[in-house]
Amino acid sequence: MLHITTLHYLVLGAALFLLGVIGVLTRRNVVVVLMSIELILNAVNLNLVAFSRYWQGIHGATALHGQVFAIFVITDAAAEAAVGLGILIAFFRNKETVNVDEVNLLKW
Amino acid sequence: MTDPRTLSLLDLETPDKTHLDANELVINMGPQHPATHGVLRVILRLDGEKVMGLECVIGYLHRGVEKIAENRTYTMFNPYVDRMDYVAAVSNGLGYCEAVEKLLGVEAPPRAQYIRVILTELNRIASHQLWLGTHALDIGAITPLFYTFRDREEILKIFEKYCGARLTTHAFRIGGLQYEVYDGFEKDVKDFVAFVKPKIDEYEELLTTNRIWLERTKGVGVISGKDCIALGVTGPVLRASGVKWDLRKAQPYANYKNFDFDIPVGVNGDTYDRYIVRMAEFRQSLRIIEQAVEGIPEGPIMAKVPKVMKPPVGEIYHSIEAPKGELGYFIVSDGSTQPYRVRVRPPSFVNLQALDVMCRGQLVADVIAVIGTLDIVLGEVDR
Amino acid sequence: MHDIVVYIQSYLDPNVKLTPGAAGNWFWATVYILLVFVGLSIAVIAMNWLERKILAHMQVRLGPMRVGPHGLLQPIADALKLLLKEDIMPAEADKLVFWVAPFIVVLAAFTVFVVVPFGPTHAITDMNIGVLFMLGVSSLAVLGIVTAGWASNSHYPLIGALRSSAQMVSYEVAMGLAVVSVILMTSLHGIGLYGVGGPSVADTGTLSMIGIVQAQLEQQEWFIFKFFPLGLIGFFIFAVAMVAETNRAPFDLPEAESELTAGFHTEYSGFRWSLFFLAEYSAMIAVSSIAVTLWLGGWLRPFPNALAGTGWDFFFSLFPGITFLFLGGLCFFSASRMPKHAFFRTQTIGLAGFGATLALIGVVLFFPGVRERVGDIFWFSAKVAAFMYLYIWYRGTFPRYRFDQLMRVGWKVLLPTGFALLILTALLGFVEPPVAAWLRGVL
Amino acid sequence: MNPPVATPFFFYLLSATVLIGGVLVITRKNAVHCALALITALLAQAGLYLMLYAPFVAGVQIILYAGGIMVLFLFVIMLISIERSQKERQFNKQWLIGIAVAAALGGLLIAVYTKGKSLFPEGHLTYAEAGNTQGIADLLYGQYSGTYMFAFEIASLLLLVAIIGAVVMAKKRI
Repeated sequence: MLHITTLHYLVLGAALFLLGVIGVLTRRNVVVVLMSIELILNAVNLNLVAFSRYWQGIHGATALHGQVFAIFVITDAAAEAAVGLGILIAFFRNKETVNVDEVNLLKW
Repeated sequence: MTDPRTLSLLDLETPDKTHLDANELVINMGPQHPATHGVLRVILRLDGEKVMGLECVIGYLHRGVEKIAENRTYTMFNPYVDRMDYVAAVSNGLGYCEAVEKLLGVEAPPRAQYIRVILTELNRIASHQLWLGTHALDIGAITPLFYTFRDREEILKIFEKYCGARLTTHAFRIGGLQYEVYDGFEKDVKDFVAFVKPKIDEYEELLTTNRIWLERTKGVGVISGKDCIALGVTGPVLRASGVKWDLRKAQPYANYKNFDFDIPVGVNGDTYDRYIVRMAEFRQSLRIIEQAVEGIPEGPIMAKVPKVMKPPVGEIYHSIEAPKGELGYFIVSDGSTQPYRVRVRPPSFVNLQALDVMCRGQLVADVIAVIGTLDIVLGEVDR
Repeated sequence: MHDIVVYIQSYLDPNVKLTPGAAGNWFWATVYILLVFVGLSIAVIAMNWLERKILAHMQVRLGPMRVGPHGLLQPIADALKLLLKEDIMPAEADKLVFWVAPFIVVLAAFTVFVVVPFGPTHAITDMNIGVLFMLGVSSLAVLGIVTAGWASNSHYPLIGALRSSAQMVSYEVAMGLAVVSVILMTSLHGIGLYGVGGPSVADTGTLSMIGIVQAQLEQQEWFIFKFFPLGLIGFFIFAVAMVAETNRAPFDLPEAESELTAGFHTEYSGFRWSLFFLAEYSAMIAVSSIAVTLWLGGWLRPFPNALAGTGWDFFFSLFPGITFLFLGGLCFFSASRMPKHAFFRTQTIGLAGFGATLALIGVVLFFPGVRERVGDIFWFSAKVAAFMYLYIWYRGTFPRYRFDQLMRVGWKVLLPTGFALLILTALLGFVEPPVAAWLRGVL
Repeated sequence: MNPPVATPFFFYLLSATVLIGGVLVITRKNAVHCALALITALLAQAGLYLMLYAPFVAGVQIILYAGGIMVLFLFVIMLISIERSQKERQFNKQWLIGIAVAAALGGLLIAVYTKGKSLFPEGHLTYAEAGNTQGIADLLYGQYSGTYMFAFEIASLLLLVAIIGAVVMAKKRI
């Protein structure tokens, strides 16, 4: 039977990361851009947890630093989503659009 | 933030912005809305959930009762008035009969007067019970509805035994009563009073000190006594705002001056006070019934009225205290068998005008509570 | 073949003290999943009937009386009707999302039961993150509700859905705080290692549902009485939040029919609507199970420590059988009071047959082998049933909150209380052991 | 403890779900569909965490990401009207450059992973999830081993700032 190794997870993480990057760079809708950022963060999380498992194999079950980092990343994602969506609402209220390429003013 | 009261009421242009910064949103409530007690349509102007103003659109139940009166004899029109406020048909009949009696210059004999008072007060209790059940249901308490309908049933049974009808009773005739009371009427009424007294405590137990009920009704739909008078609001709504005005005391009709009862008044004029006032009116009505049933005199039940009624040329305005407020009849006679004009002053119609004042600055959910607390019957509003 | 038999029997060994999931036994895990699914469906059907009957009797009505004796077959008739009803989809609805939304809600409501412990071994599995899993999965129901309201492409469902999700998200916070205070309690004078996982270090708590109940057994008190009145306050916060979480009266604003017709499921009908119904009731059972597990000692019978011993064990193990016999007797009594008319003959026989079935189950529950194994399931179900009764009772007596009041209760009353509770629990847990030791020294 | 079963099957199933979800997120027109696809991807990822013996992270993923953050997203999508933005062009003018950059990045990652394959041998794990939650808690608040206690407190500060920031941004009238 084929074994699933850390590398499998890393490749999956990389693919997810690239999807996120494409989304951020190409989409116009701010909400989708924010969601793509979530994809990127999740790819990072996947890598962190996979590394944590690898590290556990070497240093024993209590070497959970990767997972702790993943939790920090999730916290950060929550903060980012809250502020990002807050900005989005303020922006939508003033310009009535959710497209990134129409955000071309520093103030209004 | 501008005071919503300063905004023009009829300014109802729909802003077609639906985004977050929309200044106001116009929504339509009814006529097919479960909480508008029939076919009332309310156009609400909202800022978020806050009511900036509202307009009532009525007339969905208009049947032209006043116009019908012009083509019927005085006697023939009598059953029609039952169909206005169909939950308080007896009161409507009382007001009409007394108005015509005044026009004719006759007076119902004392025995008829007593029986009229008993039936009218029973009807007031029935009307208030229906109000309580539906009002509580609007606020989300489902159980009081079943309790009140259970007890209202006993009143309707008495009506049915007396005149054969339960809802649109046509109980009174011009000049007195058509039917003598049935055997055991006094006992039935006494039994009912004894039966319903603990039940009213039961309603109060469910609601009066219920925390959620207090939160939903206290400070909701406040109207001052001054505003009430300015708008012509009468009945329990006026009394809950602290104005001690009850036509049974102020301009005694029938023989209310023979009975000893209090006029319950409120202080704050909010929905809770209106609830309290009506709950107290239950008890006062029971007091009146107790006194009346003890003192029914013997004698005839019908005054001497001509077979063909031709009241002298003239006009009359007579009003009574219906369960919902001042119910007035303005009748113009041209000396023929048919009235020249009948104009009804329905309490629900006038009280409904206060809805806007009471709802401004409140939340949408409160509009439903306020419509409930006004105790309107659309049959009476539209006539 | 032999291997399979051995595999199946390996779990029947009375020495096995694990749930099938934790033991890694696929066969029994599947059986348990099916059992829980069937049991839950029956519970929802029974709850539907009981709610109608109890509410009706609170409101001086009779409730369903026509379909079957005392309306016993009414839920089945309703289910049939719902399944055969035309499935209406609004023309402007988002087809895919409209189709998926009810399934999200049902899946969230049913998945929760993976970790509900009906007994020390009677759970599908025991997870190291049990409570977290339950809260997390039950919070996924919000997604289904929001998408259902949005996909209907209609105003009332959308407003209902937004209200509903705002309400559920707000009350989840208070709920979480109450749960955390219980998790703190599990770590106190513990022996470590409750349930699966947990390093066997003293003073280590657990998130495992089975572990929480075992902690209550070790500490010899239900957490509702722990640090009186702190445990009680936590239970109260949870009990209020769980009613709001399941959108039931007096917090049933999303379904306030006087304002919003039917809330988020206004546009749903037939089978899909019945899925929402199913999800609502199983969510009620799920949150009640959390409350029972966390505060009321889960599957533990009353007084497991004070009234210990084989005699008492025997006494309490008779309860399930007695309950079923009582219910069967009730059915016979009702059957004897049925009108003696040919028209009612089938109904009378049906009711008597139902009573006989219940009595038969009751008799089976007296067998020694069965008696000992169903006691925990019985006590758990009985406690959950008490909560179900509370739900009906609330609905019969309370008016409905207004939306701003609801939010105020959630954020300004329950949340600060929850924080204070958490701090006080932690403080007491820190202070109590030395004080207790000192008291022991003094006395 | 029994060995885990059918690991490759579940891995490929879950990673396919994650990837399909991710593709749908960046291609769907309707933002609600995007959000639903993202939720599917996140839940599948929680499954992957479980396969990596990280149940606590999986639980946090479900409760915070799927149950919290995504509900926030859905809320905002429903608050802002999306009918108009659906009819518009979905991709910006630099989409070609964007994809080129992403492809370059992908090439880089492929290069790294093929070169560094030997760096990541198979992580043999024989223990189950036992003590995962307690272990994380130990790292966060342990009396002697709480390496991340300070960072954790700072994270709470970050959340506080985010709350205030979100309120300041989104509130109509302060």
